[in-house]
Amino acid sequence: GSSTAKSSGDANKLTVAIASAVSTLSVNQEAGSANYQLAALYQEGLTGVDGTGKVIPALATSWKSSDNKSWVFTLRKNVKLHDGSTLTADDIVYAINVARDSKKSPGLSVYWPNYVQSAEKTGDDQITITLSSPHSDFPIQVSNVAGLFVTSKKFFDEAGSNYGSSKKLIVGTGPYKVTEFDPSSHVTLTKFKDYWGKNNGPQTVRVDFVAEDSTRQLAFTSGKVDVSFNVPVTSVAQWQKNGASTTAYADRSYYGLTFDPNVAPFNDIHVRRAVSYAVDKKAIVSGILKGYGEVATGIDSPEQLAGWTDNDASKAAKQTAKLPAISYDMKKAKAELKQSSKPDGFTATLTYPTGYAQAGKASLAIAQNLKELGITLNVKEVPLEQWLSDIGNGKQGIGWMIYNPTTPQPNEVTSWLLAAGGSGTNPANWNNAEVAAETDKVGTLDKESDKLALVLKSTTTALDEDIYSPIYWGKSVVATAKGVKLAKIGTFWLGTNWAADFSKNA
Amino acid sequence: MRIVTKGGFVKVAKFIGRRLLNLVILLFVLSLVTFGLLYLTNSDPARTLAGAKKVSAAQLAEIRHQYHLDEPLWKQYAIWLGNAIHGDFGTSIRTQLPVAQMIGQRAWVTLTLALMAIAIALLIGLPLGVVAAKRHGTWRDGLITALAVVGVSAPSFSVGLLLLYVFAVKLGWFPVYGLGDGSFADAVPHLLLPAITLAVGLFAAVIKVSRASLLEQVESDYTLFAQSRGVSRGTITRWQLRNAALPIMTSSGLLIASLISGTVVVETTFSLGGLGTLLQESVTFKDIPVVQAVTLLLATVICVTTAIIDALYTLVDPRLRPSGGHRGSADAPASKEGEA
Amino acid sequence: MSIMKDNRQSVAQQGEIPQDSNTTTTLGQGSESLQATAITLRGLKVRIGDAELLHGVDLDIVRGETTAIVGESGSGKSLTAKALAGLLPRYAHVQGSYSLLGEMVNLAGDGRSWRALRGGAIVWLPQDPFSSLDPLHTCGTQIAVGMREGSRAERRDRARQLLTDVGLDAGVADRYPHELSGGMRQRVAIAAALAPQPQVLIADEPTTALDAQMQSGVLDLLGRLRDERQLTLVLITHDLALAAQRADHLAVFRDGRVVETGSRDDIIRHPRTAYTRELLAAHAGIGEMERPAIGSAVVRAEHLVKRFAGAPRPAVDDVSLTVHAGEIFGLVGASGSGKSTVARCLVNLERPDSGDVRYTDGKGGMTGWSMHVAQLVFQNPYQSLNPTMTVRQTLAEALRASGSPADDAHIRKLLDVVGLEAEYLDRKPGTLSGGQCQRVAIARALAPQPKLLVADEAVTALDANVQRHVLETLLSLRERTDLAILFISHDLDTVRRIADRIAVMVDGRIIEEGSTAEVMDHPKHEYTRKLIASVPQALSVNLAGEERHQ
Amino acid sequence: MMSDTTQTSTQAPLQPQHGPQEPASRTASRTTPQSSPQHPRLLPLPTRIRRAMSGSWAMLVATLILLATVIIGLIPAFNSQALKQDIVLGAVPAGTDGHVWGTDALGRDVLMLTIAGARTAIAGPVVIAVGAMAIGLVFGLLAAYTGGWVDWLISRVVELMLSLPTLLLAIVLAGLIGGGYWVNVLVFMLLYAPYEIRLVRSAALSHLHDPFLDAARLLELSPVRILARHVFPVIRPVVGAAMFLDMSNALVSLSSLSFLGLGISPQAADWGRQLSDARDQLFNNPMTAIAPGIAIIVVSVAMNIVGDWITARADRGER
Ligand SMILES: Nc1ncnc2c1ncn2[C@@H]1O[C@H](COP(=O)(O)OP(=O)(O)OP(=O)(O)O)[C@@H](O)[C@H]1O
Ligand SMILES: Nc1ncnc2c1ncn2[C@@H]1O[C@H](COP(=O)(O)OP(=O)(O)OP(=O)(O)O)[C@@H](O)[C@H]1O
Ligand SMILES: [Mg+2]
Ligand SMILES: [Mg+2]
Repeated sequence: GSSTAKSSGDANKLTVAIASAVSTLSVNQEAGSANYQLAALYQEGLTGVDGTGKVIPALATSWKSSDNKSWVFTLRKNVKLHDGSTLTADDIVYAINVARDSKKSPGLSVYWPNYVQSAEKTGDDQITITLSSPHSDFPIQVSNVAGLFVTSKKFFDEAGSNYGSSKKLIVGTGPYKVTEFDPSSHVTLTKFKDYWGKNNGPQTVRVDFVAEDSTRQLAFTSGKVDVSFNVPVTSVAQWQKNGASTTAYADRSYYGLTFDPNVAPFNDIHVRRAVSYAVDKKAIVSGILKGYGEVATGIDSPEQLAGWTDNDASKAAKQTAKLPAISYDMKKAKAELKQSSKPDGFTATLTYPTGYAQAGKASLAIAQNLKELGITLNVKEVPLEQWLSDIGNGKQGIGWMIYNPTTPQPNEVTSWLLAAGGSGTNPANWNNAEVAAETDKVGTLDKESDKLALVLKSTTTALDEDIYSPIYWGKSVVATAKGVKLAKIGTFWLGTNWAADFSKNA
Repeated sequence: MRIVTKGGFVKVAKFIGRRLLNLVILLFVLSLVTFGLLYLTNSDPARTLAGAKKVSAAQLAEIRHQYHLDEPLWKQYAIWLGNAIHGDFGTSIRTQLPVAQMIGQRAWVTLTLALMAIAIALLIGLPLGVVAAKRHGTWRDGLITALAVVGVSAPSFSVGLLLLYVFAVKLGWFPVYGLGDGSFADAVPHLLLPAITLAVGLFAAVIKVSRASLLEQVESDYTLFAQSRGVSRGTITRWQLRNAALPIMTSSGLLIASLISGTVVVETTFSLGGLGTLLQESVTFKDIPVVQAVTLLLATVICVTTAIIDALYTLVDPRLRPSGGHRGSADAPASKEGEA
Repeated sequence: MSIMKDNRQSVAQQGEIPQDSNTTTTLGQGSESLQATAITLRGLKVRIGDAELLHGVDLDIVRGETTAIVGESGSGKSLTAKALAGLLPRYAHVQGSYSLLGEMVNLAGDGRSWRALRGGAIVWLPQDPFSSLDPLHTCGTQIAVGMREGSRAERRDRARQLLTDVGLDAGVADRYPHELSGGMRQRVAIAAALAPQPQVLIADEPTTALDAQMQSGVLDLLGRLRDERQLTLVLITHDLALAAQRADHLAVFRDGRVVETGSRDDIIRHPRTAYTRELLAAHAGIGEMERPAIGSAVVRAEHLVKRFAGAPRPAVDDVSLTVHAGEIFGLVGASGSGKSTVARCLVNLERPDSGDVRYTDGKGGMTGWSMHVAQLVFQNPYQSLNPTMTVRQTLAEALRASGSPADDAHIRKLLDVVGLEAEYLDRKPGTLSGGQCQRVAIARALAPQPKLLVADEAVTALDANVQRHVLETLLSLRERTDLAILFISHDLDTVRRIADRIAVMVDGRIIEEGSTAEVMDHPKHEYTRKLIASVPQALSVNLAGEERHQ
Repeated sequence: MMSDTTQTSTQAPLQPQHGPQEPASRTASRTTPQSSPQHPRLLPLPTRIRRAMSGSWAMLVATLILLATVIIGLIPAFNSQALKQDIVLGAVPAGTDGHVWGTDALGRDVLMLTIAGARTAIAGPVVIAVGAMAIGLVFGLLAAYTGGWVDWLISRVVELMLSLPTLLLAIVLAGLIGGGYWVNVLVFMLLYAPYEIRLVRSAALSHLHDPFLDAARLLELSPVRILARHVFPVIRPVVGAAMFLDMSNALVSLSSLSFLGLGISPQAADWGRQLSDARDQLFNNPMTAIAPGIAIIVVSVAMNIVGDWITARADRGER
């Protein structure tokens, strides 16, 4: 195409295309990553994060706890809600209780609200949250990145089941106010003039849902769109040719293989190792991901773990680099298989979810790698939902684990993958009491370096036993049209007022 | 045309009454079958709802309990049916939204899209079919048929992208995606390109069926006689079309049926959130209330279309009218004609 | 003039096609007789597929007069008629020169040049009354649509007028063709043909389905129009008597050629070819056969009533009749009087509203209807044959269904019964002439060797030769196998010749029944008397006169 | 009534000799030209060309294409060759060293892959179309001819099938039987069948009162025979057109399942799969989409040409 993408004329209006549609504006009801991204603009929690994941004040100005169980939050004064009312402590307590209600918040209640014992107003601008077990990193949990979205109690009650719908829209305290929502098409937001903080962003932000990658690219090329998220890594070069400036950032996602040690022949560590040695991770990252990814040496990505290293991912990366992940070595692979119960190879099935084309291609590459060993890997594509339901069903010896952490919890991935043993608790049905105990213990520790050390220790055990075979940590790419500048970007950027980071020339 | 005769209203009322009864029976059986089929899929809504996340067994059980997924099958169905009869189609498991609201937001997109597509297909396909039949055996016939087949064999997402590239991006005649500002007036131009994309796949059916059934008429005696009397070509063509109408109408009705549930790809390509995508997402999610409601809605639309077409049959063909009488035979009792 | 031009071009084109000398000479002749002739046709050749069906037909049709085309079934009459209106199928190859009303017409011309002529200049009326109307439009609409001028209301009124002209109720305008009897449809078609007020009307067997009274009414109407409007009438018929009575000129067809043309008197009195003489002779009568003793009753219909929904009166109203083995029972009556409906009730194709049809075997026991008991020859032979099956397949199936061997010999034997050549065995109905179809239908009905044959106008489309042959066959079958025949016809003449007993139907009722002699010689009913009076008698009288003269 | 003397009047009518008025010349003149081929010089040139184009030429090419597709599909060697990956190379445009049509995202040669895709191109669609039409004929004719409650029941089941979500059926069957190409074929056969039932039923209904069916009833032919020998041939043009169209449709439908994650295994060479995988490569190497797209179109046009020819042949001489 010869036409290059130019920003649409109006400097005060930013049009953003994202890949998935949301059915409701309420993250309590639908907790997909697109929901979080949008909510970051219109709703807030007690705390917030900056682009690196560092906890910053939001609706609470300060917080403290003596025992990591009882947390006292001092609230910001004179915060206006989008409906014109002033935020009260009651609104926040109510929002916390809504998050705890599994009926009202099926998507959220399984996280931090699960261990909240009570939330009370303990002063005019103070609330106290009591936990059932100590959690030293609790403040970050009550941020909008992890899942607290404060609204007006009155509005919530009035809206009932229409809360977050196109009829009633939603009320929050965020820098933008939702003015229009069509679940089959777009969300329009305008600057909230009574916002307590600063907002240098464009006057209007329109987020369009354009699921199909090629359509999104065409929309971008035609100049109808200023910014596009979710640029497929395989076509970045093409987008650039069409005039896009692209910016990539580590999105903390984990892609790896899971072996169920209870399913033959993967109950044999040599088989697992043979497979792990045979996977050419580097080739996958450079060939299929075009370099938009990182060969994974551990499970939680350095960016995720950075919460425990002063939000400096490079520090965490130094640690993860030392983990004993297996790297490509065909000779060793063959040697391992020789020693195994299936020296002549075997047949297995690997499924990947629809919509994860990269995983599909990686699967085919893995199959080709394994063919050299005499292992026949049948690759199957299944709907995402079925794939999800099949995780850890105890029938698949080898499976993909694709994990996009939504919270800033540094060990979010391992907290599940290495969770207490027994069937169904972790995707591999791996039963290692020691590791499980370690995982449970992480939350009770005070010092972040200790937590990091403990998580890395259990990760090491898992890698040594080759239960999880990490392949890569993913990256996301944002495209901006000519005339649109993107000031900064970071791992947790989408949990901040990201719209304000874009500026447009008139 | 004599349409309304004495007692016509009674007949119409009877026709509608019988159809309604059919519809109710159909909807009931359909809801049972859909329910059963959904039950047979092996995805677990509780698990999907939680996502690829750490969830405890207790939490999963809690979710299942909330949506009655832990009840025995018959009880789940009974609960659903009880609510449905009272007009409450429940809330979506996936989004927690009232099902009626979810469908309401999207139904018109798909229905408008389907209607526009079928209208375009008929407007262009029928004349081409007529030409092909009249010029039967000539190069024009061959060309039209070949083009139609190319249309049907071109996968709709390729066609969609191609149309988008040429007409929306290069020429800028149409919007690239979405539904515009949400008003119906703005939606129509947005739906035009997707409708054309769908229509491309339908031309073939329209052209081939109309060609085949018109061909029977072209050399019939009544055509020749009409020609010999100097009856205008337009009138003769209309007569022939009417004689060929039964199969054409049937296949158009079928096309509507296939369209209504077959718009997923086009909806995705053009970023139109419609029933197609909703149904697809809900089926893979095993979002029982939504699947049930969408399926029933589509079935109702299909049944109503069928009923309209059957009513049209009798309008078009006097021999099928119960009032007109016909040279019935022992094997074809007169009563069956009215309901086809 | 555009038509002239068209044709010159085509003549030039045709230059490369080998032509016989005929074509060149006719061009000159055509212009000479410009005033007098409406149609000058020279060397018309029609080829379909590999077969040449017309081998150079020459015709001169005099303006403002009636020309009858006669000839045996399958001799190419209908093809010629279609060719004259440019209505031959697309795949037919046509050659020859044709001038219509003084203008040259390109016989192989495209649709546009023909469209200019059709309607105003020439109208063709098809042979088959059952398929000539569009089943989906009311008769009135179909008549009105061919009119060239007038407002909607005027057209509608004229359509009603035309319907009364052809002897139908004006109310028929609002009815659909399938609600009408064969004769009624034929009259609707005639009305439709007259609607555009053509200068030349080519009517292919326009009155075959009409009873004698109706027939003369319609022909009178045509004659009147001819005089008033200078209408040139081309009547195609197999009925020489009718031709002799109505036409000014005759053209005798045979084997795709015109074997004789001339004025009526010339030909009737001085037939030049043996074929014409044969044709004239054939008309005179059938060989007397011995009448077997009438056996026991085969079928007994009692108090049949059939009323079609929406019809003003029952189509069949309390009809009782009995047909005995070895008997030929003639059922005559006006068109629309319910004859076909009775026939369909008899063979179980129509369920009577009340009344009984009882079949009895020889010993007086009751049997139901079965194919071995009764068969029907349908009034519309074209449509009673499956268009996708060849004659061979149709007959083989009938033989097999009735348990007879379906080999070639048996099939040929069946064909022979109806006087059809074996060459038609592998043809499909669409390529057969009307009479040929009818003969196949008769053969099929005879295949199961039924005890009763219900022949609904079974010989109407046949020329005298073939008709006589078929009738003789039926008579001899009766003689040998005790076949009972319910012979339905409007042609009183034929019925008189073969029937043992006659019943006359009017308006769904049998008004008179008795032996042939009784009914013919001493008709009790007024209607019957009229019917007998209107049988065309010219030919038999003339012929008789000639013979006496000789 | 006089007995007029002609030679035939005395003959017994049922004698299997010549027809009664059968002059020898007549038989001769009619039978001779029947078998001789038509003289080509008699036709104007454009007609001749047109005839050749619409008949044998196109037919020949189409047949060759289909044959080639089937034969190539039978050679397993292509398959293993075509599936060789080179992920580091990735998608390169047409003409890049040794890859005439370039490569796809996994570095597989598009030309080879397209050739190997022939394997699944014909069998499935043919089975789907023929199978669905067989079901359609059986139930459609039954419904039209029997009428009454049978018709009612069949019509309701058809409506039920039409209303069932495609995907649901596909998922359930895949779950129960275990997925794969032939399961998809089965799914589509079931999904296409209700359409055919309705089509056949309505086509048959429009002929139900034709007199030739009355004639067949008078011969007491069994309903099966009437349907098979009398109704079916009459509706064959409609049936044929629909069936061959379905083949094209099925070819595309099978490929569209890949969108929903239920398609043929991503490891197999398949045009539909190729197309759906090509979505993000459209701009890197357009051939990844164009090649299978053209292949699908060419094969389905060929199927239709051959189909039309077969239908036309079966109906020749009908009118
Ligand atoms: N479409 C066709 N294809 C092949 N042969 C045909 C076709 N139409 C007519 N014929 C043949 O041409 C011959 C003349 O047919 P035509 O219909 O003109 O006969 P006809 O003189 O009108 O006879 P009838 O009095 O029985 O109607 C017949 O032998 C018939 O079989
Ligand atoms: N299907 C029908 N619906 C309504 N009326 C019908 C139907 N069939 C026949 N009739 C009417 O029944 C009457 C008798 O028709 P029938 O066909 O038995 O007459 P017919 O004596 O055979 O006449 P013809 O000699 O003209 O064939 C006619 O008035 C006709 O209009
Ligand atoms: Mg004829
Ligand atoms: Mg009759």
